[in-house]
Amino acid sequence: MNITINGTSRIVNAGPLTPLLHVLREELDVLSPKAGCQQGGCGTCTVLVNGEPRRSCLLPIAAVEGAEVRTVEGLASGGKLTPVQEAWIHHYAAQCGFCTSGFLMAATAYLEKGGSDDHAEIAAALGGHVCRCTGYVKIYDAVAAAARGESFDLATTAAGSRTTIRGVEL
Amino acid sequence: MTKHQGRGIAAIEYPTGMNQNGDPSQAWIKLKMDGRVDVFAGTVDIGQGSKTIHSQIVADTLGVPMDWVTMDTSNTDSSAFCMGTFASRGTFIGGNAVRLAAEKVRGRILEIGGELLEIDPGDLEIIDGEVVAKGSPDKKIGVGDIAGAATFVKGELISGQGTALKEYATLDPETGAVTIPPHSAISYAACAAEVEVDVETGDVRVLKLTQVYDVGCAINPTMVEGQIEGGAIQGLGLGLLENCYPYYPSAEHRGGQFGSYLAPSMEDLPELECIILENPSADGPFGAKAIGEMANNAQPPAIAAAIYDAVGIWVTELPITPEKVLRALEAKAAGQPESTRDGKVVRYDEALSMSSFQAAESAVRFAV
Amino acid sequence: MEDPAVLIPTSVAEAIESFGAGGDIAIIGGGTILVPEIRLGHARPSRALMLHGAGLAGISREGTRTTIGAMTPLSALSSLGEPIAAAVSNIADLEIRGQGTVGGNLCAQNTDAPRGDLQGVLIALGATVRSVGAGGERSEPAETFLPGRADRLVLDVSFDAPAAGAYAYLDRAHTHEYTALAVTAVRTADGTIRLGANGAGPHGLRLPSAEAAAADPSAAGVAALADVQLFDDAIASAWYREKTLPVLVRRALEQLKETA
Amino acid sequence: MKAVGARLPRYDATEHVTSGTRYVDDVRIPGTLWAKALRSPHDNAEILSIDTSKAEAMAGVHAVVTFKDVHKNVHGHIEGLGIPGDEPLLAETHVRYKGQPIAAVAADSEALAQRATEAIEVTYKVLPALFDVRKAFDADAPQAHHWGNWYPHFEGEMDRRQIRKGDIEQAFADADVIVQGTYRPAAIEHVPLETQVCQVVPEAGGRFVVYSATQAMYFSMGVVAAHLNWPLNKLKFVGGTTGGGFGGKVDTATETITTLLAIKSHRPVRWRWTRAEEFLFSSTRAAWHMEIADAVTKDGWILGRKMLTLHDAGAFARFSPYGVTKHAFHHTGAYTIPNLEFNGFVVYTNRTPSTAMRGFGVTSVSFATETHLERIAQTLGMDPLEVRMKNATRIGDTSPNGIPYTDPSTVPVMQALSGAVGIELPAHYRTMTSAIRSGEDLPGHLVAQLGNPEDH
Repeated sequence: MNITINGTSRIVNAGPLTPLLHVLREELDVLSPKAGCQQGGCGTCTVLVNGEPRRSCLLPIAAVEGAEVRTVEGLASGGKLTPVQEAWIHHYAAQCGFCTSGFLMAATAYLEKGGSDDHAEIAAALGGHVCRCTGYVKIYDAVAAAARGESFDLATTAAGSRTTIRGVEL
Repeated sequence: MTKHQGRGIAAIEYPTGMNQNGDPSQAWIKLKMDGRVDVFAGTVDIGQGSKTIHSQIVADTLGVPMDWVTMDTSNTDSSAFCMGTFASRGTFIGGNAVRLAAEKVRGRILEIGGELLEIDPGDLEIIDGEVVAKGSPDKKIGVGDIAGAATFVKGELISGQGTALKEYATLDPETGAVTIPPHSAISYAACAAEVEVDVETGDVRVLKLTQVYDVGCAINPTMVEGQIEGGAIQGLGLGLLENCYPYYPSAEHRGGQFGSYLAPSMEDLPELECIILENPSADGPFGAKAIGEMANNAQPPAIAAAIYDAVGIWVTELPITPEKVLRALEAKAAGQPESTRDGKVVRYDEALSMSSFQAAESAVRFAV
Repeated sequence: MEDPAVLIPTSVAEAIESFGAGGDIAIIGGGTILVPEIRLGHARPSRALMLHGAGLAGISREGTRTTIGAMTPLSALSSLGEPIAAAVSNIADLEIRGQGTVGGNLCAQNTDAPRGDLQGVLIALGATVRSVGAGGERSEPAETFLPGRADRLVLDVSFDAPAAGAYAYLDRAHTHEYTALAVTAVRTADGTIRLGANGAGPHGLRLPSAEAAAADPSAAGVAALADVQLFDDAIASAWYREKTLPVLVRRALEQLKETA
Repeated sequence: MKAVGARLPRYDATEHVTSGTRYVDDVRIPGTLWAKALRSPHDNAEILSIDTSKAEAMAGVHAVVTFKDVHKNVHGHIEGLGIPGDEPLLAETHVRYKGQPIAAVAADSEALAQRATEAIEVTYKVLPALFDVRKAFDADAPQAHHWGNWYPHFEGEMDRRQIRKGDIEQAFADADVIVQGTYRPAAIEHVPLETQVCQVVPEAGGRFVVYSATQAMYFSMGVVAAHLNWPLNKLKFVGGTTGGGFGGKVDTATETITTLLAIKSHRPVRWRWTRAEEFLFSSTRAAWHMEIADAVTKDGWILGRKMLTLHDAGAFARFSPYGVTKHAFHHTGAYTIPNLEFNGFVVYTNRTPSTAMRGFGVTSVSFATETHLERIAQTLGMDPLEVRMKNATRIGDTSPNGIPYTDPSTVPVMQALSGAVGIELPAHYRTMTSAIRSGEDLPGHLVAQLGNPEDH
């Protein structure tokens, strides 16, 4: 069986029912999708299959034979990050980072389809992904900024839009 | 109208470091021969950012650019002891360990710099990677040159170690009294929650959380925000959603998947507003104190109070599920009073067990 | 290891032949339910029938009749108007809707929470389910199909366009949970009101008592309690379902009226 | 100062967005086996027999371990802090919660390891289970734990954590009103996106490298070494990269058993819990039962507090005694209360053991005391903000354990919050500071408990 991973055709030996996630991680050493739940519930394993975001833990490999699969490993080219990757850094949208790969692929699909910076639209596209660290605030900020086509200074991070800092006297 | 809005407030405090102390963190630092800084510590960055924050502390303690600092926390062979990443101890205790190690390295840099410049080390400072005479900025030598001289001329590895440890606070088992503070610092916070309650379904939405946190010093304000925002949503989960035992105390019907264990998701994230106050701690690194754990403590009581404000019911078992809201609304509609009064005792909820609680060693029993 | 023998038919006829009389065979539609179950060893069928190449996907219209192939992804249903569009948009998330199928949703079994959100919707629509299995091909109303669904291979579902549809459901704040309870109300082309519920029994149920009282939405809500078999699970208790079923029936009927 | 105060990105931000970050499950060692545990199907049962022979005989199974393979099967993770161990690494005579590990297997594949655990034959005598902390003290309660139904080894062999401060009976006698309430937060899951996981690799020289997602490398290394009776230099922990912890990865839940399997099989072994195992069998935040009775004056001063806390530890103590002590130390919240009587019990039930989680010991008491304060204000017909400002901790006020506060900021924090949400505070509270109490802020009942912050 053949599938194309980030532009390279790969031969797969796993049985037809094997989830794509297992093929990627255990057979092809493509490690960006994570086995967060293997129930379809968390989104850490999301990859793009023919441009569409899919939970790789739910997809039997036989059903995607011949498909074009994209993962985080295929986002940056020649050391140049994509805007959504830069947005993630500048907006501090990753803390522990375990959910990041899945979010990045879902956000990539959203933006490639012309997604806007609208809060509700972002939620509709990415809302099945779970992050336990960030409270999602900075994930929204990152996706929205990338949707607006902003450019990002990677030497610093963005100030929270609703935060003020001040000294205090006792 | 089936939807009612309300606002509630809560104020909290939270200690930094392990209760009763006695929890060391250690670090050691060495300079490469060009002055670049290698920091070895055992503190695990669980996502909250301690490794970045420790690097910031080292850079400013030494007076070198941030990108000179490399931190290795990868294993127990190269790193020094750290009790662990818990008890909100990373920034304060782990941070003090790297600060103390950096201070030793700084002292040695200044001593060797003083020898090379023939100036008393007390009259020198380190600015942006250079040892400079105070008041005579043209008299200077690079930290890299000092490290090179130490390595190749003096035959010395410039290094330093630091241990942050507060003495264990022994307590009196009868009274709980201690004679020294049983923590490293205390942080303070408050939260206002605005909610909307659907009285037909009992569903509660948090519309906005306004929060104030005194963190002593925001060493990395973005990371402080990250803790506050992430904590806010975990607090919302605690207050309204999450339960390992939906029929507690029964262990039946546990949710074993994301569709049946209700963790907060992106949908309907409330509006958040945050004020960070800097009331420096006496001995934290740059005045910092804890933020991590306390960030999910203030929302549940603020939400409970907001629900009371909206619809006049107290739900005091968390999470405040739609079912509990409906049951409380039914009780209220049936005329059940919020509290009963007996003499000067005002009783909410059921009668307390504690008054009938017999503390005898032999037969401890109490009636509910 | 005894992995299941995998059958990958390339036509409808081949799929029907492979399924035969059913038995110890897992049907893999989108895979969203069974692939993880098999992977984790929770399900150990001796055979698995993968339908992705069987040609069972697609939506066709003939006059007012819409037919949806069993392998049609849920995401394709959002163009079918209410009540299906509202119900579909509440199933899982965008990614899983692109993969999960109508047939799989119709055949889903409750786990620690209700599954199969379309069951009640299709009942309300008066949909016909065409399936094969022991005894051969059969077409029957969704509500009579559902109890025996574990032994059938669904080919398609079809229904006449309703005059109006409405969908009311419990939506817990801030989560992506399974839907604890949902009610679909449909006004058919001839003006009949039909009601279906999810999360109110072992599978989607029709609410005949509520339908009889539909002229008064509040009364219909109370009447619906006679039609259901409520239960406790991880996300709602029978008590809570009993309290909110009348609300959802009423809300669905009121919503239906607004779309007069 | 340039770095401190700057909004610098994470050191590993680029790695995170390019999949350069290597989590434990991303470590690839050729020949690695998969581990699975046989877990108890019962809430409370006596183990009559364990027969691993069929599993051991299966092709592709390389090791099966039970309690017999552990040098020190019961090791308390915080024995060093005077909290003795009560939990076997692998069950020996009893299982005390559904999901408790009894045996573990290392095999060529995850599916085979699962099948092998199913081939282990265990016979049980099922015992009645205890789930309700309020019934734990009844004479006819099921026995949840071999020490009884509550932890008996606090300092001085006390069976509870106590706080005694001031003259509690006088405070209740002096009170205008006594307000009582009960508060019960639930057990919740940590829900890290990375489930419990580790890989253990034997090295040629006899050392074992443990790739661990622990929040505390040295701590976990100490736990493994204690179970094995090994010196620390036989182990190397590689960690520092964790896919979310929130307290649950202080447990050292996988490292020791996986090391035992690696020792026995002479092969690298990986153990990654499924999400269902994480939800159901990894430790939780504890559920709590808290009762408060506060002696208050009609103008809103809190004279005294009696509190009873029943901490639902689950089947074993783990860090619970520590958590209840922390809870006791903070049971007055952000306020000063001069007269206290606190009793806190670590109660055993036959549910998954609880452990540390964000806010350990205090999250519960923050909910209880803040909600209770609202009710005090409601009872008195006062603005809850006024009750808060009045009783707010000030410099020189003393904590429940008698330590003067040196830099409390409840007052400015509340002032900032009021400003942010548009609440106009009365002038006295608008200009209040955290300074040592005087004048109308120092009523008679607070004079005696004032301490000197200069002492600390």
